[in-house]
Amino acid sequence: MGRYIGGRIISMLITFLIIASLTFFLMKLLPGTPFNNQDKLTETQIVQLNDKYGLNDPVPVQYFNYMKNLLSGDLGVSFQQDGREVSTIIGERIGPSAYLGLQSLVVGTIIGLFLGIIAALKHNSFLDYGTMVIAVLGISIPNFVIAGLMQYWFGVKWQLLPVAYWDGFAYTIMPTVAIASIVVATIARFMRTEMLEVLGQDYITTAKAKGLSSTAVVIRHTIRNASIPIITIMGPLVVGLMTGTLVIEQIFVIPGLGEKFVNSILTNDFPIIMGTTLFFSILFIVVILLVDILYGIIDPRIRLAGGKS
Amino acid sequence: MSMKQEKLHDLSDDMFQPAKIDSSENEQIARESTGFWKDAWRRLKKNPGAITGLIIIVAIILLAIFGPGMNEHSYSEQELTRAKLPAKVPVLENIDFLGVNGVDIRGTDQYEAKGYEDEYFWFGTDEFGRDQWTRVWQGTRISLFIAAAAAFIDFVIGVAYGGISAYYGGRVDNILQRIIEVLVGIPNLILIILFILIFEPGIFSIILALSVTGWIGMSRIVRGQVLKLKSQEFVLASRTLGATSGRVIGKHLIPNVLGQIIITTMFTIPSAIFFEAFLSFIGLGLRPPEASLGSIINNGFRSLQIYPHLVLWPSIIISLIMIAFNLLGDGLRDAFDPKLRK
Amino acid sequence: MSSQEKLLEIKNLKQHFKVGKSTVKAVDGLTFDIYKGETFGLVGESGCGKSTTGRTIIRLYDATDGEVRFNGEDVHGKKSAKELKKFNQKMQMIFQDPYASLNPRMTVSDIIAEGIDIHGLATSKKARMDKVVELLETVGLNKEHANRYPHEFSGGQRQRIGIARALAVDPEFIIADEPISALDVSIQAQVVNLMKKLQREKGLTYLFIAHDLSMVKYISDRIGVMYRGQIVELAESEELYRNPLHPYTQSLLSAIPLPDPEYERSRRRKIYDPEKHLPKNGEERILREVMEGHWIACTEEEYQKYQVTV
Amino acid sequence: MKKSRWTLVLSLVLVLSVFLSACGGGSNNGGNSGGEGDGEGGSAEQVLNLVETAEIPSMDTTQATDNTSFKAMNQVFEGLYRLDENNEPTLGMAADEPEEEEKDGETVYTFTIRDDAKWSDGSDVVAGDFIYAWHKALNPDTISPYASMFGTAGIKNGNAIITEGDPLYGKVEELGAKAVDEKTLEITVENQVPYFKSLLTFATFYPQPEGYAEEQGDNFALEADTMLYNGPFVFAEWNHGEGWTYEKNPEYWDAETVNLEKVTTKVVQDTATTVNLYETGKIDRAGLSADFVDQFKDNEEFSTLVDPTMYFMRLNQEREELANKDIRKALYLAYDREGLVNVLLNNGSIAAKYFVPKDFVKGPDGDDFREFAPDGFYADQGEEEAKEAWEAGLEALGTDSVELEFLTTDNELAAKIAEYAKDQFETKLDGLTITINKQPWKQFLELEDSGDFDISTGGWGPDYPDPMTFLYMFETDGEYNRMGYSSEKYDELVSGAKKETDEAKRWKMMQDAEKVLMEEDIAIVPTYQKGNAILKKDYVKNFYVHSFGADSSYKWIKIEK
Amino acid sequence: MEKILEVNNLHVSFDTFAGEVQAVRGVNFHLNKGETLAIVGESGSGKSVTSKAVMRLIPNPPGRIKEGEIKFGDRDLAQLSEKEMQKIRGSEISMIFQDPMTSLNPTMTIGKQIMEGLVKHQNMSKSEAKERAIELLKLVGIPNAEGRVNEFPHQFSGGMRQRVVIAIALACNPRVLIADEPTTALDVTIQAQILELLNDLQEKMGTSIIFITHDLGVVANIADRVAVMYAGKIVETGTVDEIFYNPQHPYTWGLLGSMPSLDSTDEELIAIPGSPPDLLDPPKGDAFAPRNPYAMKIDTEMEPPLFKISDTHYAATWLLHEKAPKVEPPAAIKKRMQGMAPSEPIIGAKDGGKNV
Repeated sequence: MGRYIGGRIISMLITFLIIASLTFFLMKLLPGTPFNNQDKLTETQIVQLNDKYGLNDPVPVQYFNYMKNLLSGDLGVSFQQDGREVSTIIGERIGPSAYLGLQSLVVGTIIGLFLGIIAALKHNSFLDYGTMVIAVLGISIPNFVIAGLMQYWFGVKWQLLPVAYWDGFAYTIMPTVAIASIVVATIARFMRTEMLEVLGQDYITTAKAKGLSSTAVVIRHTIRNASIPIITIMGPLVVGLMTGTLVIEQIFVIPGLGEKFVNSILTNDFPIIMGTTLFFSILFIVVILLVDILYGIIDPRIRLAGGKS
Repeated sequence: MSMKQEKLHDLSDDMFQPAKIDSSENEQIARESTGFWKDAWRRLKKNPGAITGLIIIVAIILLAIFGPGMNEHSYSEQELTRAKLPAKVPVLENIDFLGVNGVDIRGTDQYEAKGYEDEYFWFGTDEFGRDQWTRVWQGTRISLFIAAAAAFIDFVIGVAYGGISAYYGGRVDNILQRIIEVLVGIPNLILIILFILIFEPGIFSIILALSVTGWIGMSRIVRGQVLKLKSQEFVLASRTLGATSGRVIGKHLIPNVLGQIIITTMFTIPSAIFFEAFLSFIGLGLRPPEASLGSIINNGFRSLQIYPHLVLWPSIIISLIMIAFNLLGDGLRDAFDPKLRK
Repeated sequence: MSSQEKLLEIKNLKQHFKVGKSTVKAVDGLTFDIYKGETFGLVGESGCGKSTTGRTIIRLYDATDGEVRFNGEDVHGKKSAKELKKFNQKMQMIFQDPYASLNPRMTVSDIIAEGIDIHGLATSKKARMDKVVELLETVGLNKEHANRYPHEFSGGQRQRIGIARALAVDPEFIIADEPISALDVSIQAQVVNLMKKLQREKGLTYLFIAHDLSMVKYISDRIGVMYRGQIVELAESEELYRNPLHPYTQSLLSAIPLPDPEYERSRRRKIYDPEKHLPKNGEERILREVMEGHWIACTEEEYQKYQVTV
Repeated sequence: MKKSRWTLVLSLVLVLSVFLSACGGGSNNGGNSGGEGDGEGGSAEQVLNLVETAEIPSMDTTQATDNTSFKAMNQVFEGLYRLDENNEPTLGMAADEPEEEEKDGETVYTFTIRDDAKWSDGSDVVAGDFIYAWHKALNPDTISPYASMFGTAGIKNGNAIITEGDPLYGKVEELGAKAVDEKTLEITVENQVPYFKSLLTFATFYPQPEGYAEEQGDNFALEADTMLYNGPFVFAEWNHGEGWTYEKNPEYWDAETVNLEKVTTKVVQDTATTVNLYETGKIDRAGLSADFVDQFKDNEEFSTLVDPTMYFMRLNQEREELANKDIRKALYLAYDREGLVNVLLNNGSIAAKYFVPKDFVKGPDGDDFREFAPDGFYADQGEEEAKEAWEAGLEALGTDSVELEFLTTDNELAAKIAEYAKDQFETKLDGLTITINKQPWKQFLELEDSGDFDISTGGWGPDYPDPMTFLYMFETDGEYNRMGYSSEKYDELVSGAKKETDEAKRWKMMQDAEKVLMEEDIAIVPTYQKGNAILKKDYVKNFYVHSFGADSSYKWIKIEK
Repeated sequence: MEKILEVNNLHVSFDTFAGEVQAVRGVNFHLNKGETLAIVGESGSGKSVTSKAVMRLIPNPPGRIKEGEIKFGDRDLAQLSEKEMQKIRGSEISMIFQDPMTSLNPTMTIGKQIMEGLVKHQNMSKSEAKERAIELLKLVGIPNAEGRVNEFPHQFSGGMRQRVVIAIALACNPRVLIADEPTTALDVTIQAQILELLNDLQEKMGTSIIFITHDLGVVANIADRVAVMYAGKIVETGTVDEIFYNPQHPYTWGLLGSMPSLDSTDEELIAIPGSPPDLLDPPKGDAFAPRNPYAMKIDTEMEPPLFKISDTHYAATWLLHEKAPKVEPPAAIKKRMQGMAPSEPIIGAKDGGKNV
C-alpha cells in the first residue's frame, strides 16, 4: 500500500509539472501584458513595469525562473493586487469557497441520495418520475436565476434570510441551496441508476431469501453497495465545489476563489492564474488519490496493492 | 390431475393418429422480429417521462426553426419607443391571470402608454424594443445549434479518442489517459479566451471552446464500454474471421456503444447550453445582436423585478430544454439497459 | 482417426499474462499434435488454461513462447495481412457463450456473412444471401431467420448460428471452445450431433475444449487432460476412460455424476491433492508415452512404475 | 493628478457594469460590519455602509492605478491639499497657501506642513515623507504607473527623470522638490499650470511615512496593519476580496470636522445584489445600472449626477473608408443619441456632440468651457444630412457597400451600446455593415493599441480640472490617439495652449482645437456625457462627489436621523 | 409419508412489453419430509420460477402469482402477507442460488451475512450469532472458520462461497431447502463436494430439499423423487428410479437420450429437435408436440392430463392413453428400461454413505 501510494505520488508530480508547464505557455499566448490596462502608462513605463516583473525576458527564461521558484514553493506575487503573495491570496479566498462547497456537498449528497433511493425503489412509478423531475429541475434552471429569485423572495420580500455577505451560518443558506441543487441532481440520478443495478443483483435475492425485511434489505445490502460507486464521482465534484462557483460567489458576495480565478484570467494576472491553476490541479490530483484510497477502504474487493482485483 | 378419467374415454380414435409435424416449425420464432432499436423504442414509449421529454424537444426544435418567422418582426430590429413592453397575446390577453395582456407588474398598460395599442408582442419586447418572441426563438435556435455542434464534436473526438485508447490498450491507453489528466488540469477558461481571440467571438469560437475539454466525458464512457466489449466473444469471433481493426470498431464496437453514446449526448447537449450561458454571464461569447438563450437570460436577469418577462420566457424555455433532455436521457438509459430486457 | 497426417503441431506453447506486477502462467509449455480429421478433446477445470490454449492457437493472443504449426507452417511467424487472412479462413472458432458470441446489433445474415464479406467469398448480394441461407439450412435453421436479431433466438439456435458463422469461410480446422457448456442437455445433443455431422461431411478437424467429460469423451478421438497450464495425460478417449493413469484424471473421472441412480449410489470419488502429489526432489514432470498413444506427465521414477503396471 | 476614469468606463470587473462606480452614503444605527439593526436607537449613530464594485488592488500611493484605490486613499491619506465640496483644493497637510517665488522662469513654492499633521502612530508627517514617496514614484525600480503626473504638474525634471535616454533618466534627486527642513517642502515648477494645486490632491502626491515604510519593506501597505494613515480615517479592517472598514482617525489634524465613526465597505459586483442590499437597509448608497432605473426613478432617494466623463467612438483613420471625412460625418450624424441616453442608459447621461464635457471647468471669464458651443457641433443636423454625407462618401470611395468592425469590450453595457450603434448605423446608412468584435478588456486594449479595429468604443475621464486633460489625447502620435488621427492645425493649437500663459488666449486655443477636432475633421463620434443613477438614503448628508481625482470624500459626511 | 409442502395448480406470469409470459402454467407437486425432490428441465421451463414462487421472491412487477396454492403446513404461502412471509423465509424455508460469485454481498463479511438471519429469526445476540456462524462454517466444511468469519466474499473461492451460501441457508435449521441449480456454475470436482455436503447435511438435519437442476447426472445422484418440467408444466414425476429406468414421457426420453453415457459407443445422441415454445403465446394442446416425434393429432388439440403409471409415477402424455398406439422408445431408453431397471423402486436404499 505504501509503495502503491508512493508510485501514485510520483506520477501525480509528473502530471502536475506538465500541467504547470502547459498552463504557463498557454498563458503566455494570451495577448497583452498585465500592464496594458494601466491607462496612463507611457511606453517607457510599460517597459519598466515589465522589467520589474521579468516579463521582458524570453519566454523560456521566464518559464525557467517560474519553475525554479515554483519548486522552491514560491508562487510569486499578484500583479493586480500589487505585491501581495499569491499564496496569501489563495489562502484567504479558499476558506469561504471550501466551506460553502463542502456544506453544499453534504446537503446535496444527503438529499440526492435520498431522492435517488426513493426513485429506484419506486422504479417506473409516479414517485420515480416526480423525484427525477425535481432532481432535474435543480440543474435545469440557470443557477444565477435561482440565486436571483431566492435573493429577491427570501431576502428582500420576506426578509427571512440575509441578502448577501459572508457573515455566519444564515448567510450560507441561500448560496448552499443554489449550489447544492446541482449536487442533488447529479447524485440523485447516479444513485438511482446504481440502486437499480444493485437491486437486480443476486445477493439481494439472497438477502430477501434470508427473510430480511425490505427495509433491512435496502439499508444493509442495497444502499451501501449502491453508494460505493458514488465515491468515484465525488472526486471531481468535491474539487468543483471547493474551488467555488463564480456566479454564486458574485451574487451572494462571497469572497471565494472562483471569482478571483476568473478575474485573474481576464486581467492577465499571470501569477494568480498559475497559482490558482496549480492549486486546482493539486487539489484535483490529491482528491482523486484520496478517492481511490477511500474506495479501497470502503470496497473490500479492491485491494490497493494490486489495483482492482 | 384435474381432468376426469372417464372423460378421457370419449376421445375419438382419429385423434390418436400420428400428427404431421412440420420439422421446420420447431425453429419458428413466434414473436415479431425486433431489432435492438425497435425494442428500445418500444420500451421508451412506455416511459411517460421520456416521451414527455421527447415531445418537448421536438416542439422546441420546431419553434426554434419556425418561431422567428411567425411574426413580421426580425430579431435585430430596434425601436426604442417600444422598449420593454410586456407580453401581449391576442385572445389570451382577455384572460387576466395569464398576465399576457400588456400590463406590466405595476399595473400600467405599457402598450397604451407607449402608443402601441394595436400591436402584439407575444413575449413582449426587450430594452431595444426588439420582439422578444423572435429573439427568444432565434436564441433557442442558436443555443441548440451550439449545443448540437458541440455535442457532435464531442461525439467525434470522444468516440475516436476513447475508442482508440481502449481498443489499442496498453501503452497507447496509458499515454492517452495521461493526456486527459493533464487536459482536465488546465483551466479551460484560458483556452476559451484564446479561441475567442484567435477566431473572434461568435458561434464558431464558442463551439470550439466548448469542445476543448467537452469530449473527455464522452471518451471516458466510450473507453469504458469498449474495454468491456473488446473481450466479448463476438468481437473475438470477428477477429478470428480476419476482420481488420476498422471493421471490428465500425461493425462491432461502435454499434454496441451507440446506446451509451446517445445517452451521453443527451446529457452533453444541456450541459453545453449551460456552459454557453455561463460564458454569457462572464461576458464572453456571441457577437451581438446574435443572442443565445443564455445571453438573453443574462441580459434580462437584472430586470427580473421590474420586467420579469425579459427573463421569464427564456428561462422557461432553457429549463424545459434541460428537463426534456434529461428526462429523455434517463429514459433512454432505461430503454437501452440490456438488464431490463426480457 | 483416419490418417495420421498432422494438421496442427503445438510445441512448448506458453502464454503468460501480466497482472499488475505478477505473471500468471495460463499456459505453460504445451506440446501436442492434432491429426487431420480427428477431434481432439481438451478437458480440465476452469482456470486450467484450456481456453487460453485455444485462443492462443488461433492467434487471439500472441504466444509468449513456443510454436504452432498449421499444415507445417508456423502460424505465429506469419506476418503479412494476406497470409494472416488465409490462415483465418482455414482455422475457425466456435465460442462458449451463445449470448456473448453474437453481436446483438447485427442481423443473423450479417453475422453469418461476416466471414464471406471479409474474405470476399460472394460475388453478388444474391450469392451472399444464397450462401447464408445454405449455411442456415446446414445448421438446421432456415431463411426466415436471416433477418432476425440474435436475442430472438434460443441458446441452441444461437450456438448453431455461431457454427454457421465459422463454417462460412470453409475452414479446415475448428476450435470449439466449450461450445455446449452453456446449453441445456437436450440442446447440447443437437449441437454435438451437428458438429459430428459436419465433421463427416466436410472432413473437419476439431479441437474440442470442454469441462464436461462425458460429452468430451463422446465426441473426441483423443483427449488431453489439462491441469494448471499443462497437459497431465493424453490418450485416445476410450483408453483414457478405461485406464486413467494420472491421479488427477482419476479424480476428475470419479467426480462426474452419471444419469444412472444405480451407478451413482455406488460411485466413489477419488480426491486429488496436488500437495501430496508433489514429485520428490523437485523433479519436473514431463509428458512421456507410457504406452502407444498414451502419454502422461510423470517423473522418471513414476515412468518406470507406469510401464510396469501397463 | 491623473486619475483614471478609464477603469470606470471599462472596468476590470467584467460581469457587472462598472458603469456605476457605486458607492453609497448614509448610515443606520446598527453599526456592525453587516450594517444590520435598522431602527434601534434614537440618536443617529455615525456609521455609513457602502459597497464597491471592485476590491482595492493597492494601497501604495505610488502603485495604485484604479478608482477604488484612489477613493480609499482619499479617505485615509492626505496630500498637501484635498478636494472640497466644490471640487476646489482646500488645505490638507499644508498649513497655509505656499509662498511663491519666480526664478529664471521657474516658480518655487514653499509649503509648510502643519504642526499637527500626524501619522496614525502619532509621529509627525514631515516634508521628507513627501520627498520619499515622490522619489519612489519616479525611481525606475519602483516606477509608479502615474509617474508622469509630475511632468503634468510642471514640476521640474518630472518628465526628464522618467524618459529613457534623457541624461536625467532615473536621477530622482534632480526632481524639483526638496525637504528644506522637517516641516518645509519646496517645490520647483518649471512649467506653470493653472491646475497645479488641484493636482496636488491626487494620490501620487501623497506622502509616505519614510521610516515606517522602509521598516515594513515589501509588506508596506499590503495589509491594514502594515501602513500608517494621515487622513480623516484609518483602516480598521481590510479583508481582501470581501471589503474593508474605516474608522475615524483620532490623530487626524481636523478630526473634529469628521463626524463618521465608522464606514463599512463591501465588494459587491452584482448590481441586483447591491439593489437588494439597499432595499433591505444593509447599505446606504447604491449605484444603479439602467436596468434598475425604471424601478426606482419615482423613488425619493433616487437621483442622477452628471460626470465630466465622455464616451465616444474612435474612428480608425488609417482605414481607407474612415479616412474619408464624409463617411465619418455620416457616422457622426446617423447616431441617435437621444434614444441612447433616454432609453438605454436612462441614468441622467447627456447626449453629446462635443468632446469636452459640460459643467466641468470654467474659463477665466467665469463661463463654462462649453458656452462657446453649448450644443456641440452639427447640433442641428441629423439623419438626412447623414445620408447625404454617406452617399457622398461612398461615391468618393467608389463603392456602394462598406464593412466596418466595431471593437468593444465584454462589459455588458459596452456590448449593449455597440449593439445599439450597429443598428443605428446599419438602418440609417445603406450599404454599411457593422461587425461587432466583443473582447475581454485586456484583449480589447491590446487590439485597440495595435490599431486592429475600425471603430472602437472609448471613454475618458479627467485627471485634472482643465480641458487639456481631454484635448491632449488626439495630438499626432499621442499615447491615446490610437486611431491615426493627425492634424497639424490641431497639434499646433494644443501645444500652443500647453505653453500659453495668458489664460484667455489659452482658453480660446483650446476651444479652437476642439472645433478642429469635431467640426473640421470630425475625428471622433462623441456619444454621451456620463450620468450616474444613484439611490441614497436621505439621512446621509454631505456626501461629496468629485468630478476628478478621487471619486468622493467621506470626511464631511454626517448622519442625520 | 408426511407432506411438508404442497403446490397446487400454480400459475406464474410475467408482464412484459410484449405481453404476458406464462412462465408457470399449473404446476402441482409435493415435497415429503426428509426427501429430496429434483425438479429437472431446460432453461425457460419454469423450474426456477416455481421455486422462487414458493419463496414468494418473484419480483412484482413484472411477475405475479396468478393462481394456485402453496401449502406449507396449514398455511397457504401464496396468500401470506409480505411480513408473514419474511418470518418464513430463511427460518422455515431457505434457498441457495446458482451463482456463488454473485449471491453474496461483496461488501459485508460472510460472518455478518450468516448472522443476519440468526438475529432476525432466532433473536440471537450478536455474539451468540457469531458463535453460531462459526459453527455453521465448520459444519459446511470451511477450514479455519474462526478466522474466516470476518473475511469478505472475494477472499473465498467459488466452491467455498457456495458453502457459505449453504451455511446462510441452513442457519436457522429450515424445514425446506430450495437449491436452485447450486452446482451448475461449479467445476465437477467442486460440484461433487457440494453434492456430498448437501447429502450429509440432509442426513444430519433432516431437511427436505427441492433441488432444481438441468443435469440428470446430478439428479441421479441426489434425488429421491424427480419432477420433469417442460414449458411451465410438470410433464412427468416419479421416484428417481422410475424416471431413470422407466421413463414414459417422450420429453424425458429425449433428456435421458441426449446424454452420452461413459460406455456409449459411437451412436448418435438423441437430440430433441427445435427449441422450447415461447411462453408468451403457448401452443394449443401439448406444448411439447412440435418437438415430439411421436406426436399425435390430439397433441395439437388438447393438453394431456397426468396419467398415472404407479402410485408415485405420473406422466402427462397422450401416449399413455388407452387408445394411443404403442410406441417404441428410442434404443438407448429401451436399454435403460430393460437392462438396468430394477423391478422394485429402491427408495429406502439411500442410506449408507454411498459417497466418500
